[in-house]
Amino acid sequence: MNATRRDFLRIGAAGAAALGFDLAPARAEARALKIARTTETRSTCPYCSVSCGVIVHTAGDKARNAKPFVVHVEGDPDHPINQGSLCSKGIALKNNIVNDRRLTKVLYRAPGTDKFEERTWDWAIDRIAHLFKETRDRTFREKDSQGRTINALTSIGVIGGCTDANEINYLMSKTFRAGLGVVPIEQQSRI
Amino acid sequence: MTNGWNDIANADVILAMGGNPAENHPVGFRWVMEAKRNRNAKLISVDPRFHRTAAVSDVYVPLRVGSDIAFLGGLIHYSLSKKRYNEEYVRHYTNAPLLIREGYSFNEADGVFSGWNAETKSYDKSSWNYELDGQGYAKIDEKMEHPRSVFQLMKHHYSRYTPEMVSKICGCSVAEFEKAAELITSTYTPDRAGTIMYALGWTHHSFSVQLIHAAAMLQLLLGNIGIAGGGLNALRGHANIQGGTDCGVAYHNVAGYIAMPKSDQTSLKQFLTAVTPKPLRPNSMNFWSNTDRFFVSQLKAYYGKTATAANEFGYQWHPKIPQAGTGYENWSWGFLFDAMYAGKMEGFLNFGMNPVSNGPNSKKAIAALSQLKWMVVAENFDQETSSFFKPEILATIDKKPADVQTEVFLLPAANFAEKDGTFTNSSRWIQWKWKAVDPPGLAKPDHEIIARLFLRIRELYQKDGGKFPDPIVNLNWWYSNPVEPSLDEVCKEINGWDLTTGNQLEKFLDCKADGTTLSGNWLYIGMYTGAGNLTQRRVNTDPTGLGRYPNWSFNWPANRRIMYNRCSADSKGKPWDAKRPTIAWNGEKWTGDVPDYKPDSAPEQGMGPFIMLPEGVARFFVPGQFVEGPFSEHYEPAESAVVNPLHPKTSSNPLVRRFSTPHDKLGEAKDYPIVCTTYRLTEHFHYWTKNNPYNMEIQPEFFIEIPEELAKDKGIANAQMVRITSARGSIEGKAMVTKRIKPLDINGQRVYQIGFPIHWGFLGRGSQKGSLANLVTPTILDPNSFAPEYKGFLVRLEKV
Amino acid sequence: MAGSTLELKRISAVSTAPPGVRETTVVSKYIDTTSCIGCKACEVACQQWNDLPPEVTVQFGTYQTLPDMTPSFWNLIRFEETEVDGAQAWLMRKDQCMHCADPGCLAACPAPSAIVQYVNGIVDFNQEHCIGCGYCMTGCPFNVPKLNKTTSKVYKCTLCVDRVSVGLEPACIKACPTGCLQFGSKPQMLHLAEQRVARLKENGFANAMVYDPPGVGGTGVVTVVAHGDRLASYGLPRDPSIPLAVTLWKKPLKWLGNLGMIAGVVVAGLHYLKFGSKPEPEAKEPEK
Amino acid sequence: MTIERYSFQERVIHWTAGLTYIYLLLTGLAFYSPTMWWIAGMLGGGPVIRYWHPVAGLAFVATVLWMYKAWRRDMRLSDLDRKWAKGIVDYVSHQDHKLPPVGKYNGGQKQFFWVMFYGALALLASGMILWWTEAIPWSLRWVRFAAVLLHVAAFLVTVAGFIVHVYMGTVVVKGGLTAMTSGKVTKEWAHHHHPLWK
Repeated sequence: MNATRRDFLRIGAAGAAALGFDLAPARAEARALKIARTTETRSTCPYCSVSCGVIVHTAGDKARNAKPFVVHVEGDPDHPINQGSLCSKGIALKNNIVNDRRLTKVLYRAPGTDKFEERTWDWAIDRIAHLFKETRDRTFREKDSQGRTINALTSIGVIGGCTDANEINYLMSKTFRAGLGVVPIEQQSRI
Repeated sequence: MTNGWNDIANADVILAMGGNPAENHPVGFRWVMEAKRNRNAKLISVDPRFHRTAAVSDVYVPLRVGSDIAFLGGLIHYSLSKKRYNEEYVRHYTNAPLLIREGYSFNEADGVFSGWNAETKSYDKSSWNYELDGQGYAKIDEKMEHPRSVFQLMKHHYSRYTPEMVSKICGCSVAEFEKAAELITSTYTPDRAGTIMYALGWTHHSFSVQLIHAAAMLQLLLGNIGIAGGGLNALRGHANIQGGTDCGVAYHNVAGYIAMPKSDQTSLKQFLTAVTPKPLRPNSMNFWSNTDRFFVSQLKAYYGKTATAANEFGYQWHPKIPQAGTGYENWSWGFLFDAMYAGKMEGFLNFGMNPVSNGPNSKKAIAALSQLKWMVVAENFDQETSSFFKPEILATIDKKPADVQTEVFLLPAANFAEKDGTFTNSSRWIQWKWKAVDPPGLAKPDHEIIARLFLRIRELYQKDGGKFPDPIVNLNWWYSNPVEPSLDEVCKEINGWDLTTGNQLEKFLDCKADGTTLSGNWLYIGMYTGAGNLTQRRVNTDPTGLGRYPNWSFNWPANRRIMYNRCSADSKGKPWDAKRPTIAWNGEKWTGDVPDYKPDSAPEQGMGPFIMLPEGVARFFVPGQFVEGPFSEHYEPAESAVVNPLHPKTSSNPLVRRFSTPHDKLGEAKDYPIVCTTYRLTEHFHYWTKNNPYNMEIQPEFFIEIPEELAKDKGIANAQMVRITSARGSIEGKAMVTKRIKPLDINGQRVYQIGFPIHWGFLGRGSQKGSLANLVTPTILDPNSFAPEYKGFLVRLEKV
Repeated sequence: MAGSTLELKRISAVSTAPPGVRETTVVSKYIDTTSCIGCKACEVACQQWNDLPPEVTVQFGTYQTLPDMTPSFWNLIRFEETEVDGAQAWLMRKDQCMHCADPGCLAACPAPSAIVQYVNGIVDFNQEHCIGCGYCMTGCPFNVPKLNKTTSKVYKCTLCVDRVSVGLEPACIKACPTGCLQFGSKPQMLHLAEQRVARLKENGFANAMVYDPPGVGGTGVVTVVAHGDRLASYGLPRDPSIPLAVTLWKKPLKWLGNLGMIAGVVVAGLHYLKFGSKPEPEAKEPEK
Repeated sequence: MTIERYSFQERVIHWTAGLTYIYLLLTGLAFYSPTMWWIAGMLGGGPVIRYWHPVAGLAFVATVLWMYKAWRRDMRLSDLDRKWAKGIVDYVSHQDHKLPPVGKYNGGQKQFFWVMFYGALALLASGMILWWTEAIPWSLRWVRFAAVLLHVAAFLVTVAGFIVHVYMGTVVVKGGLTAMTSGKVTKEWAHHHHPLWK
């Protein structure tokens, strides 16, 4: 017993040297850089009007068989305003793109019901077009009370665009105002 | 912004008022910190709350919500009475020396300007104008000594805004005011530059336009407009709110800030005559004299080949705002929802907006939506407006889904990263972004939704006919892929081209009034020229070291980085500050930034530096454009805890626009004694990020900030549930008892202020609980801009 | 940069010499609390870069996200509302691993290789070798490491060793809007800090100071504070060092114990050799 | 002729205590000093021994508590024990006849009992704190520090007792080991070592 204990200690004392340590795994295995081979796309943060440059990193090298998905979003260091930095919203932009709450289906709520039902794009566009035309044809104001031509549609309102591209804002006013005659067109800047 | 984000780094004094840039524009705020770090610039924060901006400010002054004009008026008075203004600047670049008609006055006791009709509650503004000479030019007294010179009138008008009066109205101490005033007005010397950063803290008032007018007056007195490190900088909210405004997404104007045609402008000629100003000084460039070129080119963009001189380029196809009484119908946001509430609207298309949450008076908005026959919402996430028919939301107006017959279409839309196109930021940079990924599932980009819908409607009109199909069938839909127009092509069209040569337009005056050019928005001419799509430029060199980045994207107007930059040089054309030149006259032409001026007009010619104004000079006195007066005057918010100490008879803005539905009740101080304001947090963006896990993590729940003293009075502990009630409704949330809002002494009366952030509601991640800020805010509108008064309304507070 | 065996300067619970022979630039973060606006971009940048799951949080009467860091929340801005000389103040400081030159966590760690320090100064946890004992939580003078109960591993800021090792700046630093966070070599950061403190003093902050506590050999985070006389308001210990208990245990107690145990056995052996077993009573005849 | 010195239950408890203590000792040594870390490898690796060490600790303390319940009366130190303790040099040098006669347990055994009892309590208290370090708020971090020191100190004290105990029980006093395995001792043994044991 005595011998055993002594052996025990001897092994212990010699342990570090005898058994040694495999130092290779002692490296804190720095995770491989997750954006090492991602595709970088320059974009602009959609939140406030500072318009920080952001880089959207997507998986895949644009090969046809790879469906890009967003791996990471961070600031564009070349951008003169943010120079790589972002705020707590901008740096969380991946949340905005990849989010289980994103709408992915066309939804329709029938009058008097309390929930949405799924529909197809074709059905929805067709239905909205008919409703639009029906409302427009019935309520269009070709003349004002004094008989002057106004060609105005005030029974349909159009709002939006504060986070849409200029081109889309322009198309909105072109289509709805110049084309369809809508007067009540408003956006966020008013409020 | 007159200047830009990077330019703030050139400032010596930064006044952050009516905004909390550190909170809401943290990355833009980096340039404030750069100025502080590199130039030892001083940041002054004036706000009811000691907020994130105040936390890093050099001077903080508390004030009562809605007393900003009094504070600014005090600064104007301070500047004038202590002769701390740039006299040469004021004489040459403003209307200070111009003479005003006899008959103009301000009734100090009643708080109204001349021309007030107490019965109709309206102004006859004829006296608010210049005294004209025989040629139709405003008379001038270069010495600015004439009692009817704008300078003298202004001096007199603001003589009431003494530091003591400021203290009485705002609640700050005289010492606090004077400390700030000393620093702010220190920029009147040519070697110092001061900027003002403001945002919704100024625009969300029933006197918002006059508030910004007062700030502009101050900056003009100090010679801070047009110079590097100066300016009056609206920080703006959304990514493309600037672009949306530029592109005409507002009922009252079309793209490029050209007024909407009105019903009495029955011909194109009549319209152009009405909207084109005449010069008011002989040396005025009056750039708006080119309105005909801009508007005709826009009509050509809309109607293409079918727009000809013979049919007034389709002018009659374009809608006009109908007349209503002596004015015109108002279809701005508040009126639009009021009309909807009254059942005057049937259909509603909504691209990425959430009026139930972000408009004022949510209950009224919900009630209004339930009057609709149909509504279309294109969105990234389901939200309070698209789901307004859900029982928990309708419960706020005591209705049930069965009561509401609105058909709702909720269309899945692509987000920013899933489409390309340009955003215009508050520096007015038009920047292209590239599509990174496909939208999820069946989501489509808005332009495809708009195009498909339009093409289907057009098809129906072509097939079945219908009411006035002309503009629909004639709309210039030239895009290579009609169902999903390439945004590059649209970008080209907005810039426009010469129809005879096919070349892209290079500069403003390339567009013509004879129908030979096409341009969707004259303001954006130059962004897509023969050199290509300049919004995609990514050259980030800064040759001057002043943060101009002239070859980064495209800066409207004309790639000009600082607006009104003629004022950056003295009357001889020499920069006020040689270290921070913006433009300078080299004997032949103006060099430096793109001049906001005729490029070869020598200083001796004395052309007015404000080329967009018919006077050619900036306006202290606004000759009739604003409805409640030519000078800004302090009025109380529509719901105010105190009576205006200046003129109790006219306490609040006499021309404020309000409505009369049961949802539009206003409260009185005896029932609702606490002043309340709403604001935003840096951790969230509006009502979108409540869908984001990380943003919800760092700011999870709705809360109400309550001063310690008030919490003590009411026995409220930190993080306890409390309820706030206004005349419109009530909401509950956790109390955040804080030292950062202090009770104020207003004219001898103790006033408590509380506030809460927006950002939560009914739908989203985590605990939403229906804590929708706008359930309590009123639909009170500024009479010029029709912006709602979200800030400075009355509530009462109780423990739950 | 960091990441290779040849750059290991210290390894927890290994008594042999570490193999780091390379000499690379010692890196450091710089935090200027006087230009921090508490925007929390660094908090989210950290979460998002490291793909950490969001914590379930509640509003507890402050702007601060959580009372403290957690195993999946490594970067926390601390907010303190206070008054300094009668003036309102709202102090904010980004809190995270300080990457001490003399790390208490590493000293206290009993698991070989679970905590390493690279020659560039980064102190990193290697969860593969972590046994979840929590000694690092006791050893750290800044209350940084946090134990995940499910995985039984301790986590903290890695100074983005994956980014730094390929030449990128840490995620938090890059995100910082105001530039109150900077990254570079330690001398560069100290220089910045000294300049900033000089500016602050010029602006009337007599107690402005650089926080780089010598008690832990200096930190890989150089902090500038305006009110050096009230470090507690920033959540900073005045004079941090490796806790005495850890030092006592790891140095004298360990060797005393080792010696004692060896001595005990040796003495027993010597005793046996000298005295042998106790004499036993003579065996009696079994009783009838 | 043999008599029962330890019942079956007592033997089970003793050996449970002994084995758990040995496990605790081995794993503890691994935590205690890097030079002993190889034990961790032999016993399943760091995370495994980190998991079982406190569990074994609870088992050990449970047995100690049982022993306390069962033996505390026998272990009460008396004047006799104090007198005995004064003759410890004689005991060590095997001149037992110079010592006053002892009962079922001599003063040394009793003191070992109390060392292990209080040691176990200290190890339990400090061990619980170390087990749940994160539950000790930062403001009370001195408790963590105290626990570290207490655990190490109590470990060292008990280990000293343990070495003596094992040495005495197996080598020095012949029959001690069998007493704890079979539970029986001869009358002579009992009379010789514990004359006053009734």
